[in-house]
Amino acid sequence: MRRAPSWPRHAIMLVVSFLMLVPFYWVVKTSLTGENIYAYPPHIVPVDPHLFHYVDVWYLIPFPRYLLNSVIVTAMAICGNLLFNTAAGYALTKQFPGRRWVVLLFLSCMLIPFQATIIPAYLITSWLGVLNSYLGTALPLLSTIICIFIFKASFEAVPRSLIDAARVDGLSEWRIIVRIMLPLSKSAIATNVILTFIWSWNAFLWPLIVIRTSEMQTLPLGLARFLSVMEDTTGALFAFVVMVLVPGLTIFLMAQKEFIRGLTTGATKG
Amino acid sequence: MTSWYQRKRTRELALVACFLAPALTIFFLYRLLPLGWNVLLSFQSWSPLKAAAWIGVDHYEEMLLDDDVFWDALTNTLIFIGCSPIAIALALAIALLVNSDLRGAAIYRTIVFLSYPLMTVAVGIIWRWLYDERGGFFNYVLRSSGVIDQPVKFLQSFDWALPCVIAADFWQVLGFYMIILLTGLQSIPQHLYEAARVDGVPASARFWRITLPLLRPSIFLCIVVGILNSFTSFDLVYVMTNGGPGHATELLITYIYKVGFGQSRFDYAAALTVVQFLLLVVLTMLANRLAGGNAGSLER
Amino acid sequence: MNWRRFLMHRFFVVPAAVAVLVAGWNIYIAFNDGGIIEGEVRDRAGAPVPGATVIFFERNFVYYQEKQRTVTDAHGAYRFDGMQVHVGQLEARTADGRQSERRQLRLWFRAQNAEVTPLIVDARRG
Amino acid sequence: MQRRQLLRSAAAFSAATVLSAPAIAQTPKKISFLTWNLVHLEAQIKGWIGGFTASRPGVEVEWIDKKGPEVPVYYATQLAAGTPPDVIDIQGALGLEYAAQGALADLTPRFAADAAIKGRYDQDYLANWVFEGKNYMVPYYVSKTLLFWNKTRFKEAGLDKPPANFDEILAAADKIKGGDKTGMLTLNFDWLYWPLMMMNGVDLLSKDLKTPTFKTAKAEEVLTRLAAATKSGAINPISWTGRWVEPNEAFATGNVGMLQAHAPAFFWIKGKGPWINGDTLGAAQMPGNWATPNSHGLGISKGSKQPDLAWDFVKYLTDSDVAMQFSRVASVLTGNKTVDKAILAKFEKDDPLAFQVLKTQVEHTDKMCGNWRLGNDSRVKDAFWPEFQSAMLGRKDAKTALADAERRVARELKRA
Repeated sequence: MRRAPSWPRHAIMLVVSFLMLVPFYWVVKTSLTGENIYAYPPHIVPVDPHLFHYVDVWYLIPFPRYLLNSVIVTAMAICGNLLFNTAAGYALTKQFPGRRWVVLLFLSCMLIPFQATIIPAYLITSWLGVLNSYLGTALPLLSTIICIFIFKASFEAVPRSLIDAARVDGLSEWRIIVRIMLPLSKSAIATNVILTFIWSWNAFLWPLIVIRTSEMQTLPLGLARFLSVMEDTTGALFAFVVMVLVPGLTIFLMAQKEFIRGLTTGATKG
Repeated sequence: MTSWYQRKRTRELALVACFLAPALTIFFLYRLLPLGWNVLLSFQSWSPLKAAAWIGVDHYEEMLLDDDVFWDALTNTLIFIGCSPIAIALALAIALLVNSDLRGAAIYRTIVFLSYPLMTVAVGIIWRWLYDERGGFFNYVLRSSGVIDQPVKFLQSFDWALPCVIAADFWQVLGFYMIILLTGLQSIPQHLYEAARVDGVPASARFWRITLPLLRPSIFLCIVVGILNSFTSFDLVYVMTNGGPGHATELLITYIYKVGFGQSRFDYAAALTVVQFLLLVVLTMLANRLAGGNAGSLER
Repeated sequence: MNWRRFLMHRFFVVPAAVAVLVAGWNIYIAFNDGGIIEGEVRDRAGAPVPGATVIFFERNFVYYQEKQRTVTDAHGAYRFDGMQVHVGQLEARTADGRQSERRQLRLWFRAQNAEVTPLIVDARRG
Repeated sequence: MQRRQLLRSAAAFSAATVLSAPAIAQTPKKISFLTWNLVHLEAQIKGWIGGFTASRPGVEVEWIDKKGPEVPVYYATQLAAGTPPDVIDIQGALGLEYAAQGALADLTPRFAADAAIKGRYDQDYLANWVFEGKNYMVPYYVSKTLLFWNKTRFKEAGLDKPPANFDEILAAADKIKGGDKTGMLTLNFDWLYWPLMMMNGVDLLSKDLKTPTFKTAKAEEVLTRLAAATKSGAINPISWTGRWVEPNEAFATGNVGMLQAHAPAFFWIKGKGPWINGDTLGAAQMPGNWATPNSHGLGISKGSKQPDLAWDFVKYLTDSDVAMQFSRVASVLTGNKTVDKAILAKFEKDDPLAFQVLKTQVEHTDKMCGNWRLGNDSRVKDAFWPEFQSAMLGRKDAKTALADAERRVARELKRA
């Protein structure tokens, strides 16, 4: 059967890619020229572009310090996620009374909007005594429900025979997970790492509340410096947006292959 | 015999409990307790400095009878969630295109996913400029191509504002939906298609009878993310229109934020939170029934 | 996973490349951050202008504020040092009222040594 | 199982809040200072704090800065946790709301004990933060609305002086409009548009702040004329839909005849509009000299552990030499009479146009409007503004808009 002509698909995909890339192009262009984005007519080609807005961002806010804080908080969130989600995912593959209730509990927890729970969450964090600290910032991000279900499905995809054989050899539960389960669900791990990275790297409201001193602030909190009432910082603002985006993008581009396979075993094999 | 079985059973239960414990504590501390706090508070009148006084269902009464902004916010949130199937359909179309043996499919996939790691506040700033009446990109393209002569007031008009905010949200979340659906597509065994093709089943029938049913779990995951999106896009609405013009783009979540922190009425905001939570639970159950009754693959 | 495959794996190559770049850049900075800004003042004909005052303006939110002043030597050259800035403006003024246009100065990092192209002083009132 | 768990968790939680001792160990002499979006003055603020702690051994001042919209979120959370910042910099009527909630300490006894301090400030600006007869805040930096008029646009339309009454405003705006040009623009947040109503004798509430008094025939006529002017393009619709960036940007392009805004808008626009100088831009009072204040005040939280030290810090920040440095670097008026006189003299010499603008901020301070001393100002504002906006954008006619607004404002006042 003749293969369907590929040019219409290419055409559609080019239009879609154009629509997706226009805002990006504008961000990068404005970060290079810093012109008044409300002037009419907007210039399609950048007018005398220069990279000095990126230098401004480096000095307007203590960028290295904020970057370090963001990296530490995100690293803690990722480790917490991997640990807690694998354990919870593995537990859900077991049959136990009340298992349906636990799953419903997880599903309903997903539906509680974080913006509406800031005050109790702050009270709890101050009661735990981890205010204004990396742990306090990372605590609510230590586990995400979608990732628990992704791990659960990828553990269920592992053939029973392998697990029984390992149990016969006398491996303990924890060693079974590490030796057999995890190597086979490498893609679920990649998925979890990327999603957690994006969600904790871009977290804005929770760090705003829990962090008091400016040395402990994470990158997104630096945004306020570029929305100042006094001066025109359009160029620096968009340079800042690009600099916050780049780490998330590189992580995704590097782990893209595993990321796709992760969702494969996760969402459908169940 | 039974004691050995009992001992094995209790050991296994103990193991399950300690494996579930860390994740459950996080959710208990940061999701359930706050929800409990909100439910308790929604029946009281309290402000950070006044003692709490029990007032029963006054807040809910005020909300349902007196507060017309609540009804605006409720309808806007329902429209917002109601539109997510359109985004899912769009993402499915793109996933189908990218999934086929098209050269360079990986590049298209990366481009479409590019927008997801962007900060939502940044997306709000960019799209507020794109829709700008004077120097905005859409107006520039429309005016220079002669489609219109007067610039269109996208974010300032009462009927255009919400669709524009929804479109901006689509732009960011489309990539994530596409990735979920794409992986669902890639795991459908190929031999099903070969068999159907051999029997001369037309492409459209193959789609309706093979692809869609087997994609149901991924679609359910997208619907759940779509429901979650109604409050994760708080930053987007807050930066783009702050609920304006009037209350045309007021979502429940932005109204809760305004009532709670703008007007310092935490008790009324707690009542709104409880109502929103119940709405989302009902919608998820509906989506669950729609996607085959067993919450797709999530809860097998 | 033998060592060679690990070294070639992108999860190692990309971070290593970034680390090398950052280290190289910092070494370059270490050698070039004396904060020296020097240049010359010339008249329209290109001859050096000794004794002209050169003013360095520092950015202060909405406009530029004068930060430091120096005078050019016999060869019309001037030199600021210890300048902990990454952005500013330079302007030369002569005793008899001639003035140069205000040159925008943009550096790649704070206190980078900069060689500024000559400031042309002519009769035009700034 | 889930319901039982919910109740158990709620009970456990209320116990937790009761014994939630603040986790931040309070060293004996430490106060915290929360500012509203002054992050760009970091070096200067750290310098002033250094000056304060140097002369007072064993004292520490922790500085926290948040962007405008995030200050209420941060302050409310700290209040709920029982650890409010000691000294806070709050904008306009929000200070009165915190006073009404009992979050701020009453400063009247401190003024009584130290009459010279009260004498420092401009009494009309100070009176903005009097709630139920008690002083709650002192001015930190002050401003009120004025009328910027684009002299080039006025000359083109054959006019040479700013309008003297409401009719002249609409007439001038009508002459200037055309093509890309519009006649008038106004900011709309925090009641800044209210002088347009006040000059027609329309006030929101009665003197005792109990009953709405804006549903009159005159108000209906004013709203209808404003709506018609917006429809015809005499009034730029951004006045009713923009917030801070959009209206200022539009005026900075140079093709808007008039802008009603407060002094900080001038410095923002000056950076964006190269056309602005003494001959192209004029600054004048609105007709009838009416103006809505939009000032920042310093208050002390009632929950502060060191109220006297906090008061000492407030006095230090608003005395002449620190206030002088602050007004010079941020080009603002501080409400401190001696400092404002000196800064005006400096501007008169250095920047005559800025002097013109800032001079209006200290004239006719007795004709302030739009500053009702309401405990629930933001709720009254959220009740009135959407109706007014609908009338301006032509979604409702003036009569129904005013009727709906009166119903909702009356309900908010009843509920206070």
